[in-house]
Amino acid sequence: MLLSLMIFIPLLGMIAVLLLPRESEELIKRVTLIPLALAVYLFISYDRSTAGTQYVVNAPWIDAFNIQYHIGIDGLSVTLLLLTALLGPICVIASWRNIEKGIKAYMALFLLLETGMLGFFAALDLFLFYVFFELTLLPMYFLIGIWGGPRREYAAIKFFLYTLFGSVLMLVAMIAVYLNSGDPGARTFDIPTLIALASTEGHALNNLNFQIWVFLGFFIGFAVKVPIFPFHTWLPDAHVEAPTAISVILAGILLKMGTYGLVRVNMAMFPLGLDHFTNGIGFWGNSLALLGFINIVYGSFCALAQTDFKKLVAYSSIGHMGFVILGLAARNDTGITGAILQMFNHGVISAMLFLLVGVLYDRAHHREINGFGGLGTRMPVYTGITTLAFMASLGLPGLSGFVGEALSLLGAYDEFKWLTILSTIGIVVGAAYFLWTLQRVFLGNLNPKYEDLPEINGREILTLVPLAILTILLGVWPNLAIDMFRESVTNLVNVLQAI
Amino acid sequence: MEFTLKTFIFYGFALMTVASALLVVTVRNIVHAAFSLMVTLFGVAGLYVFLQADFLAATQVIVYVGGILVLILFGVMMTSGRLEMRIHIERGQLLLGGAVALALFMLLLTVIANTPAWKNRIDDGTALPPTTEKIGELILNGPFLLPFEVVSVLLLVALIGAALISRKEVRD
Amino acid sequence: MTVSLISLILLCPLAAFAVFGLLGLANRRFPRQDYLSTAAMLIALACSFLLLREVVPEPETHTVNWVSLGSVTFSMGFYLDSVTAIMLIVVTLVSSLVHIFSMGYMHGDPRYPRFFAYLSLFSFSMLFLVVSDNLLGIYIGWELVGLCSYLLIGFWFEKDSAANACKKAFLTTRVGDVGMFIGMMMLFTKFKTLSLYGEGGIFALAASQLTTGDMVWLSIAGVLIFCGAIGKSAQMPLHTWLPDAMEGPTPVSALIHAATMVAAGVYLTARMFPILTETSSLVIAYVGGITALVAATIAIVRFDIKRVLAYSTISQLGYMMLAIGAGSYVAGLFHLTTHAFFKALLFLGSGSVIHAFHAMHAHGHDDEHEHDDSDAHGHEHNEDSDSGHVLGSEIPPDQDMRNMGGLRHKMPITFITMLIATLSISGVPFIFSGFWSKDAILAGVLGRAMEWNSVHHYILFIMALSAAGITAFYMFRLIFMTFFGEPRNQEMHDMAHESPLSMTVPLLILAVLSLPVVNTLWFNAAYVKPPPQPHLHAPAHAYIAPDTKGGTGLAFSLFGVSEAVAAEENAGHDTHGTHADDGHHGHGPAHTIAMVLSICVAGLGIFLSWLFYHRRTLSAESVTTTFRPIYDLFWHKYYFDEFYDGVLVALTVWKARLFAQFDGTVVDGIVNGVGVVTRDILAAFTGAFDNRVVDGIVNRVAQVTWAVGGRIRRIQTGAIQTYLFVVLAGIVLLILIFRAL
Amino acid sequence: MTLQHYLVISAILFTLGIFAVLTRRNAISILMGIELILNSCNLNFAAFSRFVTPPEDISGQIIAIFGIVLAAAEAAVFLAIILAIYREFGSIRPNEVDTLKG
Repeated sequence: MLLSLMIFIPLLGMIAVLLLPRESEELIKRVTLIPLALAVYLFISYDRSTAGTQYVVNAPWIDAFNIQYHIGIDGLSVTLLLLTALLGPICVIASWRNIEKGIKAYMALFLLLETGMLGFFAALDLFLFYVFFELTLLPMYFLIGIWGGPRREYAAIKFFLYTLFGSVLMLVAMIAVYLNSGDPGARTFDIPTLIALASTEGHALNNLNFQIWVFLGFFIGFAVKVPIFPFHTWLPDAHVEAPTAISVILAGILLKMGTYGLVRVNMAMFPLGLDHFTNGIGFWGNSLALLGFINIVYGSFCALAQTDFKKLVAYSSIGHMGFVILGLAARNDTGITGAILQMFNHGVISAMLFLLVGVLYDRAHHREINGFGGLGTRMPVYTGITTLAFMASLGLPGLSGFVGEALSLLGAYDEFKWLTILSTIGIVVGAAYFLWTLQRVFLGNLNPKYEDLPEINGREILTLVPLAILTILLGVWPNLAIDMFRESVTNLVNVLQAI
Repeated sequence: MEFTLKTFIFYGFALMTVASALLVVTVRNIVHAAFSLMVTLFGVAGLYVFLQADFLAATQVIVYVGGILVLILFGVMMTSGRLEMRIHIERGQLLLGGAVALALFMLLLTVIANTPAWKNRIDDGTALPPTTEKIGELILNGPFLLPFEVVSVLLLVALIGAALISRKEVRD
Repeated sequence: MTVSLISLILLCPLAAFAVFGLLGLANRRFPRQDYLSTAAMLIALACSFLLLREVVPEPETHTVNWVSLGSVTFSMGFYLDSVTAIMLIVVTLVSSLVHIFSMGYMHGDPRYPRFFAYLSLFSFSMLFLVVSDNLLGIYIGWELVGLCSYLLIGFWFEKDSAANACKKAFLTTRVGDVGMFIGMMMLFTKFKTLSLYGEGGIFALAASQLTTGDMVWLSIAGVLIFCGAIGKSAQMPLHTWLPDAMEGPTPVSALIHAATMVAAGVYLTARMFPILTETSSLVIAYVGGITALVAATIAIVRFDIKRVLAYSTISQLGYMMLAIGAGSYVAGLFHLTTHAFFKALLFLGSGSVIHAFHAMHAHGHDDEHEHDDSDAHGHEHNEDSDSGHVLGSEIPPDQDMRNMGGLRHKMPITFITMLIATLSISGVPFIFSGFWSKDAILAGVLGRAMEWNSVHHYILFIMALSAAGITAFYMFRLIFMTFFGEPRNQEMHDMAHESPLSMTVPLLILAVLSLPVVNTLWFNAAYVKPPPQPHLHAPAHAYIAPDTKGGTGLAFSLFGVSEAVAAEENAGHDTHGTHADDGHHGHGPAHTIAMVLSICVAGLGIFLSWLFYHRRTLSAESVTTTFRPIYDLFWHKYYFDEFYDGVLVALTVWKARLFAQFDGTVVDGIVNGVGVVTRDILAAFTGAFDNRVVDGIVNRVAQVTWAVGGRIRRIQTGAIQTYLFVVLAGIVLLILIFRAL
Repeated sequence: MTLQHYLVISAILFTLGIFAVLTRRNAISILMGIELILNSCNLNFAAFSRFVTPPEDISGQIIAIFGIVLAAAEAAVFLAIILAIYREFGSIRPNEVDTLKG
């Protein structure tokens, strides 16, 4: 019930926003705080000692196809739910002064998006899962297409078509799973049931060939979201065009939907298929790790060459998500834990980075890295926070980015020695582009054009501080997050190693 | 059935209704058509009287003849600018429409003629009490209160909407 | 008790930094950050001394689970043994003194509070590194000191050179760190832990589980871990960042880039001592030896006082690496300790000199600065007329030794203390600590060479010996150019003055610490013992030296240090690493030989220096001209920077551009192309190849759909009546059909 | 005067209304056709109320009254739309208003 409440409160908020006059902005801001409070409550009250799902609601929805409204959370979901609920109010605050036209419609779409994301992370029925997955698509399309930058329509359509392309494949795979899940009448979309069936000896789902194809279908669907090379080109465009808060959501949550789907569906449901792509034998056995490696190195090098601040951060996202893929490909608890941590941490850190880029853009009205210089003297607090975010992102120990990256690599090295060693190039290049950017923007002599640039203000600090605290906290004490999903990961690893 | 004055008047009303309705759909001049419609509406009101629905008849006259018809005439005047706007009918359309209408009519007639439950329902001529009080009771203090309120809201919305749509755009 | 003490040591500087960070976020500054940070360091120093007494023969570990997963656990914890205790003393002591020094040196800087906050953060990180009992913790501290180094080198970030230098430092060390991380991954995969000590620790497991078949693997892992040390301790070939790091304020150079952080590499290598094999040891020793020699040669031709010291630091660090690689664990650590004090002293002394010159700039105008600049170039012309404009060779006038001279009367305290440090680093015998530590290293290397009858170690010994001689030469060159002779720049000379008390007191304390007696407080045989090296095996042709007693042993026993070194050397004979019970037996002739030779080369170096730069009987210029190619090589620092900038950096940036281009044109082009193709070209394409292309069927379907759609859409007339007509006709039909049924 | 009388009259009105709606080219004429249809419905309600249900049950009449109200509302909106269209297109011929044409 609590969970349902959390998912649908933004939807209620959306209706309220549409009905309320523009002036009642305070109320709209607070609507997003309710899911956050609930998420914090879930986070605290979540029973960390079991791997099972909690807060389960299971009600029939569409009986004809045995589709259920089945939601529940395990450690992975609750972590990402918390992230989503946390970024919600932050984005509302961040967009409050930046969105000039149609603020009501903007907020309404944003709240709809939040419902979609929250629901996605809680859904335990494949059909419901898909519905929420698609539910995020439309608001995102409009949010980029209406409130974006100069090439917003191109970016929005690119994003939409790309994701749609992926989700169509996903739909096909989903129907294939449904049709193979049993005799007519006994078919199901229920994820826990399907997971159990897929590892039942002799069941139609427990077939290597079938699993490979279905794995691919789902994988491409999620790969577009992550994004995994070569499906990534929507990301830089979408990020560059999207308004700040939407970039934050895009990098912070939407990318995680891809990797979350990989864990929830591809890994848990198709262990045989996963094995085929990660057993380290031959080309296909290394393919997933190879994709992770390509993402890391390719994303990092592309980021190094960017001169648009936002594009740089976008490409760095691609690089960082590569660590997630690499960690997942390892299939051991070190790697998977690292990947999940990296998901969460990247959500926090990239959110910070995009917010910071937004702060600068609001003041200077451009994002050309070479067009700045010496801002460190003019905006010391902003420089400090940016340095923190950069350092977290380049994996400085003591900040959260390091733990996920290190665990992913440590786990992956177990399975893929050379790919992991090569992936460490990404660490150096990552440091290179961030430090170079830091130098070009903040160090050196102050560009006389920006002598009067105002320092970061209280509202902007308010959006950044919770994320910064989380970054430091999780860097110093990662168990805080790991406690949540340790059992779930152990469970998953046991399943994966049983085959 | 004997041919009394009452029957005669009934047929008169029936004929008036049908004939004027025919005029409504055939006459070329739209103003004439509107006036024919008025006659039809009166005829229907008369039929209501025969059905001993006195309140309904009154409503018919007041609302239809007094309200809707005037509205229609207004519409005619405001859109054409002159009263004798000709109605143009295409031949093919006329034929097709006629055919469908005729088919429909035949269909209805067969249904009317062949439905057993509707046969031999003769007006015995007994006088029923006036319905106004009963209707008032049923609407305001009976099962029709909610539909009544809904309809009134609908009417209100329709009126506001109509006013909004038809007014001249001030901005733009 | 130990836990709370160590916690206190760590928390004090951290708290001092946190105060700054929190206030900074609120856009305020805390004016007395300097007192706060210094007080924190002094508390940490006091605790360190308490710990020194606390340490018992049995090392202690205290751990907590940091990251616990299903099958593995990463713990964080303290490991307290004698080496930790000594490092704690070194770090807190130098750090405290640098804090005090900085109060004078940095006075008036617009970012004065920030400087102390950074120093605090650095102290915390360094101490964390030192006390960590596992590789992950060391790595964390490792990177954090890197961050602090970055922040402090770039402290005056308005200068482009500083901004470049801090980035270079971070990136160069990161390259090494990645190597270290790969080494960690190898060890982790093998042992499923990153803890070093205890029964489940890497050392215990490595000793018990590994066989001779694992030696190649273990050597690679050892060398990879050492890569981290190469980066951090500025060994060849990753040394280029350290000279550039002199762009930071001088106290920073003293603390981070001379005494503590750069020594962390040595500390790490020493910590890894138990898993070193003979191959990895040899690699370490060679890297150290080459670095020691090459850096020393570069230092000869520098004119920037800080750069001379920077190369000297690199050279000395190479020495320490050489010692550890050659198995002289105690000697290496001892040199680390003594070097920390005398090198910090040298840097602070140079800082005092720079401050004296710099103070003049504070009085003068900016124009004057430019004037000085051109003046400096004028001088430069004399000695290296055609050296050209070399990257990073622009010397600030207040650091250029050619502007100095005769300062010994102006700044007596600075002069005396620096002289002590110089005598120490040059290895002037008996009363200076540097002699003992350097001699111990030389003796250790020679001992290993004789014992193993190994050519490698003889070569290494010669390298070390030459480096020692060169060190004596360039250090006295520095002293002669700075403090002796006539003032070269009268204007600057006139303005120079002795530094304030806050600066001279640390100098005096450090000068006292450069005397060996003090060091025996914490360095003696009972205290420091080398750990066993189960995987280090002497080569088959090893020559086991006959035991010789007495002789020079008596002289060494004056100092506890030598006892420790002797004990170690003795242990070295037993290649399986059991401890010798009694101190003195097993002294080879190595010690005597090494000592005599080292005194000789040091004397030679000082004498030559005196001839060149004081008596001027020999002309540096004429030597320069005679050996032009060699001089150029030294002057250009063996062209390392040119190689990195011209090849590696350029290649990386080029590759990045290539990738980005690829992404923008090829990958994105394909995506957009697919869109365009589906829209336009495909239709024309299929028109031409309708029957032949396999896709024809698919496209035909599309075509048919298109055509049918084109026809069907006419139904959509937009006319309501048509719709209505169809609806009604449909209804009639339906009713008719159903009635017919 | 049987039920069937009324039903036949109603059917005629309905058919004529349909005919008008289908053939007329003038929106107002169509509206008049619709009014005919509505009237035929109301007549049916009243007739059924009189003949089929018990005489004291007059629900049919009330429904017819609602029907009249709806007709009024519909007429008002219809005419408003016609006016708007007329302003926009200068015509109220439905076959000339075909922006929705595919």
